[in-house]
Amino acid sequence: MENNKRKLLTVVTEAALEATLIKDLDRLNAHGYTISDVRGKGSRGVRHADWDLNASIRVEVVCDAATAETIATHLQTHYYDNYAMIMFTSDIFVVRPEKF
Amino acid sequence: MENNKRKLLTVVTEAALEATLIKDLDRLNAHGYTISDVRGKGSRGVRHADWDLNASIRVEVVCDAATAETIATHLQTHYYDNYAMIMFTSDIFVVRPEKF
Amino acid sequence: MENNKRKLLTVVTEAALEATLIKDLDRLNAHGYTISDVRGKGSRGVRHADWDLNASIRVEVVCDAATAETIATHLQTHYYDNYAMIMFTSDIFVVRPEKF
Amino acid sequence: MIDPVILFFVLGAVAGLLRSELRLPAAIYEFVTIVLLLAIGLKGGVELARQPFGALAPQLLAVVAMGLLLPLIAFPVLRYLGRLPRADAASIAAHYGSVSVGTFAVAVAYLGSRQIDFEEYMPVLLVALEVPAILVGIVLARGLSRQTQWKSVGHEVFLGKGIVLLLGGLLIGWIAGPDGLASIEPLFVDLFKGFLALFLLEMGLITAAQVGGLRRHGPFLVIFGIAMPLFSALVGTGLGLSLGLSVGGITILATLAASASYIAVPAAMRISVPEANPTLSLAAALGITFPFNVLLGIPIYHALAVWADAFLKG
Amino acid sequence: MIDPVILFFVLGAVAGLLRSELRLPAAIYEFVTIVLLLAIGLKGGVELARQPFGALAPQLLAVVAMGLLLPLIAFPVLRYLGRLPRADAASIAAHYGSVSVGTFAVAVAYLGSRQIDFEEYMPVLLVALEVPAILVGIVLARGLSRQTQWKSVGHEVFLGKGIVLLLGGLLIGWIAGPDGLASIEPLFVDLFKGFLALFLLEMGLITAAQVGGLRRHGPFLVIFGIAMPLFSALVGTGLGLSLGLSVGGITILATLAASASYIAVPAAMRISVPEANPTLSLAAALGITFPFNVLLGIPIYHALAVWADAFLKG
Amino acid sequence: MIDPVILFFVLGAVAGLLRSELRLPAAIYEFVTIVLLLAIGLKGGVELARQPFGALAPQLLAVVAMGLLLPLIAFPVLRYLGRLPRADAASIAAHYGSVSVGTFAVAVAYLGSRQIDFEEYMPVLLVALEVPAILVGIVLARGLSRQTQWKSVGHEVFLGKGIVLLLGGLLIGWIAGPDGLASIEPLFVDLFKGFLALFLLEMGLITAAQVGGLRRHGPFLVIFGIAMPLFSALVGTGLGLSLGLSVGGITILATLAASASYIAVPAAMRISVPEANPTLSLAAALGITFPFNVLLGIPIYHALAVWADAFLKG
Ligand SMILES: Nc1ncnc2c1ncn2[C@@H]1O[C@H](COP(=O)(O)O)[C@@H](O)[C@H]1O
Ligand SMILES: Nc1ncnc2c1ncn2[C@@H]1O[C@H](COP(=O)(O)O)[C@@H](O)[C@H]1O
Ligand SMILES: Nc1ncnc2c1ncn2[C@@H]1O[C@H](COP(=O)(O)O)[C@@H](O)[C@H]1O
Ligand code: NA
Ligand code: NA
Ligand code: NA
Repeated sequence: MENNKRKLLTVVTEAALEATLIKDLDRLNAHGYTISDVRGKGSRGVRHADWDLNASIRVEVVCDAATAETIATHLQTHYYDNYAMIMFTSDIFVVRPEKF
Repeated sequence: MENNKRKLLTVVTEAALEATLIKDLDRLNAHGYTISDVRGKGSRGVRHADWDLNASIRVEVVCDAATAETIATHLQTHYYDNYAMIMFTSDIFVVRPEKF
Repeated sequence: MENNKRKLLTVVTEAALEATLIKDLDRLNAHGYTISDVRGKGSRGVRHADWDLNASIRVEVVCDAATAETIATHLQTHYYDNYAMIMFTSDIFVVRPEKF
Repeated sequence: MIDPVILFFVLGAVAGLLRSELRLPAAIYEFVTIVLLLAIGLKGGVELARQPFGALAPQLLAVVAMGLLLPLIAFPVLRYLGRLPRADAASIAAHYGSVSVGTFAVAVAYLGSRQIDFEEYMPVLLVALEVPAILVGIVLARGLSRQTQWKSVGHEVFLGKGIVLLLGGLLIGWIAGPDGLASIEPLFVDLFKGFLALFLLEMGLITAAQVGGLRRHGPFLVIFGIAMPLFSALVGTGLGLSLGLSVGGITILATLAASASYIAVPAAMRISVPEANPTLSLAAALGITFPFNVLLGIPIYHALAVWADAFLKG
Repeated sequence: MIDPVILFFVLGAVAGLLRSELRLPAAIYEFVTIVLLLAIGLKGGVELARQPFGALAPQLLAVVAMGLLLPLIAFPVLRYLGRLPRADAASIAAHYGSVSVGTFAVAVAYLGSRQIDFEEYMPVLLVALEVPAILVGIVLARGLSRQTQWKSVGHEVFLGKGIVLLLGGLLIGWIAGPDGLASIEPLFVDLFKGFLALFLLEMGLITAAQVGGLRRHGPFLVIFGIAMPLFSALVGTGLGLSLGLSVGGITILATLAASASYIAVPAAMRISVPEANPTLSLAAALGITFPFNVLLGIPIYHALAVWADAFLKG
Repeated sequence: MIDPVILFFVLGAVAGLLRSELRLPAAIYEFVTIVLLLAIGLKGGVELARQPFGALAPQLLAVVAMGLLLPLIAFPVLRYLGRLPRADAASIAAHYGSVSVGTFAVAVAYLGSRQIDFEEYMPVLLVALEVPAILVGIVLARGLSRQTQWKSVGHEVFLGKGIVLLLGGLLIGWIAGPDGLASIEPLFVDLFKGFLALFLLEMGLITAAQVGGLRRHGPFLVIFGIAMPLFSALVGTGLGLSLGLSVGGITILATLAASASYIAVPAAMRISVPEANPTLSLAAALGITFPFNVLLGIPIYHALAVWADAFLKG
């Protein structure tokens, strides 16, 4: 059962980054991603999605630990300083591990 | 504290399946579910929700390990071949475990 | 690597509580939160978001174990009896732990 | 001749009962509601501009008194005849003491298509009737307890979407006057009945979804949901007569009295009296009273107004 | 003179191909669709009220027969000429046997701006044509297997948004009649072409997104997506002639035959024949046939109708 | 006489400051924006069809030059007087060099309700003014660095929603001409001011939300947010005079110069100059300059145009 263990990488950030992140994920070998619209608050203040620039997204990627590490490092280096962004990983068990 | 351990089963799939899945979940003894609208990309290509057939949902079910197993197996058997779908479980700790 | 372990507290409840919960979270020292619109079913019946009073939200808070405990207890005491609400925590690993 | 907007309500209700997948997106329902609320306010405001505001004071006071009275009558009925828990009885009483903007709009359309005039300041009375019953409901549930956070209740009640748009529309109409509004009439006047049709389509769908709640909570709610508006309409008719309103005005006031809130009050009760079960009040207000008023009540209240007016004059 | 609504389609397609970020929110696309469906139904219903319903029976039967026939012709072509898997051939055949409401609306706008009359009960034929091909498609994919859950298929098909709104509109128009509808005309008549323009803008964007699917699935689909509507239009023209329709009516019937569904059928196939690849049918129906019909097909079918009508009479 | 659309802005701002729960759904705000952008484009396009396009070339060049010049003037003021970091100064300069479509629409409504004509090709100048300042802003922030991904900047800038809809509308209006557009006028002409009212209601709410940003970033932004548009309006007036525009045209050009972008530029800066703090530029552009222009600026610019025109002729 251990070979179906993967990482779920979750990123909450500005909607303005969506297109850029999608390109990054493709390049960094994520096999897929899931995006949803969210709102929230963090160190950069309230982002209540009342209009475009104030909207946030949650991006989730299921992948192995190494890919999660690569992506997290890339995002941290490129976007953490200038964008509202948080990131975390958790352990999950996938069905059909060959997909991820 | 161990008796409040449960599983969170997460399914990302086509919005067209929503009504069908709800019926399945009721039958398979899920005590509840939470659904949200998402978009994404996977092995079956980009699903960017610009219209009905291209929309995706995330279905989450909190339940015990056995129920999660049953549901996952059922979905895998019935829908994995013909629908865009991924599925994974994670460990969670619930408040008021008697509900799940 | 252990010092970047945190808790993700997830609450699914009625949209009518959003403003109240945000005030509670601020007071209980959550450094941030993320909210998304969801629909679902539980012990209090189907909530399919077709109109305001029937809408649900998912609130997620990344924080340390003690804060998660405090928030969970507060919500359980104040809202569990009278509102549709479920709550659970899971273990996550955060990037930039000093933020949470 | 049946008004087509009523047929849209029936279409929605039938589609809902047959479990069709038809659904108006939440954003569109909200859009339609916003335009209707603004349109009602604007129209009332234009009329207000034509007459001294002070002349309205007695009407306003009388109507607020009615808004305080009706929930006080409903409460003991619900509590002792219906054997409902205190919080539920208080909450339902508040719903029936307040008003439904959708029902008001249907009454306006009903009179409009029969070319029956009414006092155009009616939207002001609509606004005045929204709030008092909420306060009565909270006091009935809690007593005059210190615990109630009146400040946040006030915020919730007076700054809710409905009041802000109605009042805002009234003020804009009042300031801009009929000429000023000409340029925005295509949206707020010409489209009014089309938007009302879409609104009622969705209301039909929502109403159909309340049937489950009704089935669980028994026949008392069904009877209450029809008897209470009939009684309130009598009160409204009497008040309209004694205020010297026209037949149209009496009809509207009776409809306002008879209607039960399903926007402002449920939201306020959910926060202020959370132990009240919202399924009960919505099943009654939306599942019974709204369709009853829209399909049968308004013609009845109109007939009543005609009769009362003739009786008084004869 | 090119109709501006067509230019909105072109704008959407070009913006989509250039990967512009332009997008109509999903709720707005739904809103526009709902208004168009209701408007088409209402207009048809008003006309139905003017004539005995029974007189329509032969037309209805003939048109349903056409809806059963067309997928039966398309299926072997797709299966043997196109070498497509059985499920895919059946699903695509169902798409082409059914109809596209958007294409119908463009044809109505086309005739309208040329002041060409047509039998106003055409929306009834539109409704009648939506369903039969779906049933044929399921049987072609599955055989008359017991496993097919016909009850839930029926629910899906007859209670889908499209049918409910078209039929609902027809009934409301029929009951309310032209005078009754006057008050909602600003929304459902005056705004019809503006909403059609927005609808086609989004259709252009969606069409552009299908190009990827087409590139992957080769030239056969492109040829089929043009040849099949041309053939179906011939069938529709022939049927229109033999039913004695006017030139406008023949044009509409040919357009209905030629159009391929992209709302009702894809949704039904996804549930009933899930092993069919939806990318294939949508690439053909949306990527090829919809733009072909809208840009070239309708003028061709109109010319054909003029010619056929003259030929017959001459 | 105050235009009612301005009152909607005030209503939104007051509701926002009082923390009312009023909110236009995001999809509706987008819908309203799309219709306004298309409507402005269509109207300009129809007028373009009436005159040789070449005749516009000098105006276009002059206006692009102004779009390059204004941010170059604003930058040193922000950098040295305001002591802002380089990226912030560059970003804010870009906002003020570009234009606000909402402000343009209010100016059009202002002149319209006073029956003052203006050169109808103004929407072309609007489009021409959107982009240059963005490029200047990026260069000011980065220098002419190789690192800047000009290709993706260009994509972002030229294929953003605003430009595509304005240009698309222009082209459709130009091709279809006034007769062709008659059928879609109920949506794009008759509803224009109603939609503008809803748009300004939401703008009021958004503006109110910027007040926090202002409080944090001090009085310099407030002064800049009023002084800069006044200065730019002088430049725009001068340019309008020297191009021989009518009083209405000068008013519009001054308004364009004075307006600060809050759609296209913020989006482009967020991607191209991410280290610039968007709170600063939005607090200034939305929190100060937009309300200033809408409430006071436009009448001032109009008075200025009248005076300048009289002065020149006298
Ligand atoms: N402690 C937290 N828990 C949950 N979500 C958070 C937390 N902190 C930040 N977020 C989310 O991440 C976004 C960006 O965070 P920040 O960069 O800290 O402003 C916020 O708008 C929230 O949606
Ligand atoms: N590796 C992944 N990480 C996150 N989400 C994924 C991943 N793969 C697929 N998905 C989601 O699951 C949906 C169906 O996946 P698929 O069946 O692989 O096309 C996609 O549209 C995504 O929303
Ligand atoms: N077992 C469950 N799994 C996932 N979500 C649930 C579950 N039970 C309840 N929920 C969600 O929590 C909301 C409130 O639950 P309840 O208070 O049980 O009615 C529901 O409307 C669902 O969205
Ligand atoms: Na009442
Ligand atoms: Na067809
Ligand atoms: Na400017």
